[in-house]
Amino acid sequence: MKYIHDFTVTDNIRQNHEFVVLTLKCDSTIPEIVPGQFAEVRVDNASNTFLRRPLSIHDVNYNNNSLKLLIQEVGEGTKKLSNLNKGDSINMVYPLGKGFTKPLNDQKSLLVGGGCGVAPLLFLGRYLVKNNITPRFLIGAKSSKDLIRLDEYRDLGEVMITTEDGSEGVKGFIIHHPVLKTEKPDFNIIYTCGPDGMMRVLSKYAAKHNIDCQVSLENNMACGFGACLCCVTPTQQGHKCTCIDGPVFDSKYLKW
Amino acid sequence: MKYIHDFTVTDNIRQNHEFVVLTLKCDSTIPEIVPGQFAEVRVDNASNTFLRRPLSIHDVNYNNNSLKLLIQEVGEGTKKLSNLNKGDSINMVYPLGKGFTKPLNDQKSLLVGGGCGVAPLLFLGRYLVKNNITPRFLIGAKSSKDLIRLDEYRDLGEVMITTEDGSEGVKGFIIHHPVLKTEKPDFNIIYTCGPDGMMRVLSKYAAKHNIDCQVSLENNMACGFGACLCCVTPTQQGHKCTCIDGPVFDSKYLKW
Amino acid sequence: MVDLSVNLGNNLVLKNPVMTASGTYGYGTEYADFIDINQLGGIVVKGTTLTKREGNPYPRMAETPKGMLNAVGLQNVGVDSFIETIYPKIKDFNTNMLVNVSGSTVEEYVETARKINSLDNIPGIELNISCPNVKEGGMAFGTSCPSAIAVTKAVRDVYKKHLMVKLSPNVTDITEIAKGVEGAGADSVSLINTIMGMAIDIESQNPKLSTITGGLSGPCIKPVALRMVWQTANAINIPVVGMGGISSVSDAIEFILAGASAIEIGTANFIDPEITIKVIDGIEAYLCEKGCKSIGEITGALKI
Amino acid sequence: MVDLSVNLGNNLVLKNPVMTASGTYGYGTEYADFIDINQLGGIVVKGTTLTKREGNPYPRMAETPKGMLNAVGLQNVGVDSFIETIYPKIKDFNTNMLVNVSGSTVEEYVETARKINSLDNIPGIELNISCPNVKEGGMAFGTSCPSAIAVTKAVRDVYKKHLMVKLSPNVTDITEIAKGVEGAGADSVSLINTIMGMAIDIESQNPKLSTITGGLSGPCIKPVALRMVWQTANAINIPVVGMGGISSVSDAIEFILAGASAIEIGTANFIDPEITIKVIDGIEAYLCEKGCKSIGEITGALKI
Ligand SMILES: Cc1cc2nc3c(=O)[nH]c(=O)nc-3n(C[C@H](O)[C@H](O)[C@H](O)COP(=O)(O)OP(=O)(O)OC[C@H]3O[C@@H](n4cnc5c(N)ncnc54)[C@H](O)[C@@H]3O)c2cc1C
Ligand SMILES: Cc1cc2nc3c(=O)[nH]c(=O)nc-3n(C[C@H](O)[C@H](O)[C@H](O)COP(=O)(O)OP(=O)(O)OC[C@H]3O[C@@H](n4cnc5c(N)ncnc54)[C@H](O)[C@@H]3O)c2cc1C
Ligand SMILES: Cc1cc2nc3c(=O)[nH]c(=O)nc-3n(C[C@H](O)[C@H](O)[C@H](O)COP(=O)(O)O)c2cc1C
Ligand SMILES: Cc1cc2nc3c(=O)[nH]c(=O)nc-3n(C[C@H](O)[C@H](O)[C@H](O)COP(=O)(O)O)c2cc1C
Ligand code: FES
Ligand code: FES
Repeated sequence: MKYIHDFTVTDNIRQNHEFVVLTLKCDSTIPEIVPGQFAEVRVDNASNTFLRRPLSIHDVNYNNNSLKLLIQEVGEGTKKLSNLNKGDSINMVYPLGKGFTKPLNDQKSLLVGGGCGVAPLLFLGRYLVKNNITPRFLIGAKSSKDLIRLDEYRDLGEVMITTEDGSEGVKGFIIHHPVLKTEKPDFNIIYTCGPDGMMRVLSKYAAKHNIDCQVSLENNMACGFGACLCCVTPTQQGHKCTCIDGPVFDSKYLKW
Repeated sequence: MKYIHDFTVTDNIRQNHEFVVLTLKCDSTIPEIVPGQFAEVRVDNASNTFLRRPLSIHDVNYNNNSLKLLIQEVGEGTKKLSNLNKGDSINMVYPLGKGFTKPLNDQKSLLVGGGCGVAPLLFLGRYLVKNNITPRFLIGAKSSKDLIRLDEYRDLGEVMITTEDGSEGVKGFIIHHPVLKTEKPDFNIIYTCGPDGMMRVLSKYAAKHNIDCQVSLENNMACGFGACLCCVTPTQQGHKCTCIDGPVFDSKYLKW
Repeated sequence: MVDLSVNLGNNLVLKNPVMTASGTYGYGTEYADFIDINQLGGIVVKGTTLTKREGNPYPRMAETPKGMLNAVGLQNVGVDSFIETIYPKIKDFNTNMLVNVSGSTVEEYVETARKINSLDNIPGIELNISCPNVKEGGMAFGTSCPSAIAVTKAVRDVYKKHLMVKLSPNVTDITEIAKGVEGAGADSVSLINTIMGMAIDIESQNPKLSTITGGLSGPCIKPVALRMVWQTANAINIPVVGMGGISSVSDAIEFILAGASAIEIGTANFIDPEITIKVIDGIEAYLCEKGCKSIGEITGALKI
Repeated sequence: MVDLSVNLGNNLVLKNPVMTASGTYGYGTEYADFIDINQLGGIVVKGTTLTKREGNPYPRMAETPKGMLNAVGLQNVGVDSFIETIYPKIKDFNTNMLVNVSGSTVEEYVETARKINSLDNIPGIELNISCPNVKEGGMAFGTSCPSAIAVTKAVRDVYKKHLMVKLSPNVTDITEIAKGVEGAGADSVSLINTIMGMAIDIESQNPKLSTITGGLSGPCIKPVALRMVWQTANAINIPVVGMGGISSVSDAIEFILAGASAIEIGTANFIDPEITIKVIDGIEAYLCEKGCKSIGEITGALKI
């Protein structure tokens, strides 16, 4: 069941020059949300946006009907949202899409994120912990200043890092990290969200080592709930909507 | 000379359910402004406005480069503007148009306003006082709750009132006020701004008694400075732009 | 109580004038979590073709000032699958389910229409001769009068229920096409389909759509759509269904005043999935306020 | 330093590709308080006709989503008054002053063009065969290929300087008209003029414009304009001047990538009277960033 709810901003914490975390509280009861699902957020008081903006659920607290969004400022929509203040109202259609699926009990997971793609991985991490699976994170960034909320992730499990300039962790891209260089991976499922290029590389890696890989796509969307067919991605079964058949797909299913 | 200046809101005082007075301060030196001139105000952070909004200069303080706007909330543009807070920024193209012209020294004036049309009359009143002419005001409204800032006007001269429901002053429309009922008017120039109907009645009255009447029109505008020819009014000399040939016209000149 | 019902002729009666536009409302079910879709005057489902279509490659949409471009390109399961798998799920909705029919040859249109003619609970089709997003046709039929007439006539021969023809705005004179399809036997016309547009990403210097050009929809096209509806309503004698950018009660009433017997809401559903219900309620409130007893009193009531 | 200059042919050389659109820039002087108008590539002055015109009655404009409708109707002093009273004031501006020429008969166009041909400091005219706001003609010339050709040919015979023909978007196929006027001797084409639209005040139930319909301009029409510029640039061999909704640097670059040799800015000037200068500076910055030495390197450089 999808809902249209008004939320109130209870907190807006700036992470760095381009990221904020919004905490939002709902008067209604928030429904159960699966990690990887997203919301279509209305952007109010903006001169140059028209459609809603898709944003992953970053964290959920069912006890007080609140959730968090991790927002990267890229254009007018995300800039407006990241400048909301405590007390401001925000309207969301949610929860949308198919989220990550739970690993088998004996599977070892690696959660790989880059850019705003780290957003759904926190919620996913919590979910894995709740299911007695310890997540390991591999996070890639341009530079150390782009790494945010590491403590939150570390609370859940090991955090490995690559930076393009080598200012923290391993220098290079995610694929250069030693954890992906071993003969035989010591995990058997990858969850990933981030730049297309990164996810394609991981999906090839997973195919080569014959392990599972769930990727979360960020295709442009108009509706977010399957009504417009704008957000398709080519799959083994033809065009599928990223918004309802995804955003999380088994990488083997995609025609990459 | 016209300018494009950024102003900062230093005060926003709500007058009643539909009127506010904004005080704006400019970092640059504000140019000399004639009463009746207006500004084209940019509306920021609005989803449904496109053009600037024309608003009269309500009051000016050259000493601290500040001025006031009296805004009636009618649509999205004026609603946005009237919800600006202290510290917010506002961009104006100003001063625009031809204002009221000074009466001859021996002329006695009557300043007649209704609705947001009272806005330019305060600044005009001050200007007359400075020129040693005591203004008298006749202000019309639906009801007493629509009468605003009367003290400001009373500081400058006598204030007469009509209300449609009789809740203050004379019951009826402006034209029903005794001051306009005498055989021979005890003033020889009318300055008026307000609803079209009101101004047409006054203009007829002035013609009948052979006195001067300056009316300030509120035609829809796209540019405000003579570039688009959208704001015309028919005059004895054909179509004239309200924004540069007006907004203040001698009523005899108009084809009403 | 105000009578909101509209009779579009040939057994198509809407409980109110608010329908949803093809390609923006899936098969209706996509909105069932948000509103009671049975309250709608009608739902025009996805563009349907004789055989399954994968549609155009991604990217298929771009945001524009107060609007969007799309280049979906009629992705759909094909009419047989529609009849087998989708029709059973939607046939018992208590609203008019119309099928938007597309094709690249007259024969395709005819064959698809013939198959749909057999479905008891589909009271009409919207003949899409105006899709700008497929190479082989669609819009080509809607931008030339002779071909618009030809395809309408051919479909009319096999399709006995309500035949609504959806017109393209990408023409010099829409009334000419409207008169043509009226003469060819259409029961009503609907307009406008999207206006052909384009957008470029200046960083990559690529078009934003895989197909370079696409169809513009949303509030930005409303003034153009309203003008065409007004022109068309004054030119023909069959009902006009108006659409193009409707996203508020006031927009809907503008179209009705201009002469639309009913309206369709498209893109606005993406931003407010409840908009249709708000518009239905708002039209009723407007009629009450104006002291009207039925919607017909304001249809084409523009004072000129 | 980047070379921003553009040669549109027949002695019309712009110092940069940014001009202003007719009817939105008065005679240039209206903007002189805000910017140094000599920095512009060109200024196209108000639509000018053989005899004085009062234009349409008020109301002449209505705001629409990200745009506006206008129905000015070519109010102007007439070509003789223009020559006598206005030309002397504008002839020494250090930019290209083009006159937008309108008419309701071929003879009127020809006569007006002939008179302007004699003005030394007017390097060209923009032949407006696309004004939707006058009953007697204008747009009628621009929506039929034979009449577009006829008026262009007739004017070409008497007008020896740069002849730019301004095309109407209210057509099924703009490239057909573009090819026609190219063949008839135009030196360049400019597009688009406004799209015919309409708006209604639902309270009074009156049209918002005295003329019922009017011309739509502003960002809302940009996707349509861009598409038409791209189509036209690919169809003809004379330069294309693009316009329609340009209100940012990025908009301007989209048009240039689509194939416009130069651009005109219209409605956006009302909201930001300094926009032209910002666009000129922004184009230069973009070229620097992309490592281009001249504007020509990105003209029509869309990657498809
Ligand atoms: C399922 C999903 C989950 C997402 N989760 C997050 C998240 O948790 N945090 C976060 O910061 N970002 C997330 N994104 C990306 C985010 O939606 C875009 O950054 C945002 O829409 C850009 O809007 P804008 O107005 O700031 O930028 P603009 O560039 O002005 O946007 C213009 C248009 O392009 C679309 N668009 C631009 N970039 C993207 C993109 N990467 N993905 C989809 N549409 C795009 C916009 O929606 C809009 O229609 C997610 C995207 C998807 C599809
Ligand atoms: C010279 C001049 C001086 C004015 N001075 C004042 C003033 O001091 N205080 C004040 O409250 N109002 C004043 N007005 C009226 C004010 O401009 C309008 O109320 C305002 O533009 C409405 O905008 P909106 O977005 O709130 O309403 P909308 O109804 O949403 O506006 C839609 C469109 O109509 C135009 N419009 C609507 N009403 C008017 C109107 N009455 N006059 C001109 N354009 C209109 C808007 O500019 C806009 O383009 C003045 C108008 C003019 C022409
Ligand atoms: C994503 C999308 C897909 C569409 N698909 C179709 C279609 O399959 N058949 C059709 O006739 N019109 C289609 N249209 C056009 C709409 O039905 C409608 O005519 C147009 O969008 C204008 O209305 P609007 O501005 O309210 O959206 C589509 C529009 C959009 C935005
Ligand atoms: C108020 C107004 C008046 C116009 N007058 C003319 C005119 O006289 N002649 C002409 O060719 N185009 C005229 N136009 C059209 C513009 O020159 C331009 O083609 C159109 O507005 C699209 O560009 P824009 O969206 O940048 O404004 C006018 C446009 C507006 C808004
Ligand atoms: S965004 Fe509309 S179907 Fe996916
Ligand atoms: S508003 Fe543009 S000329 Fe007056």
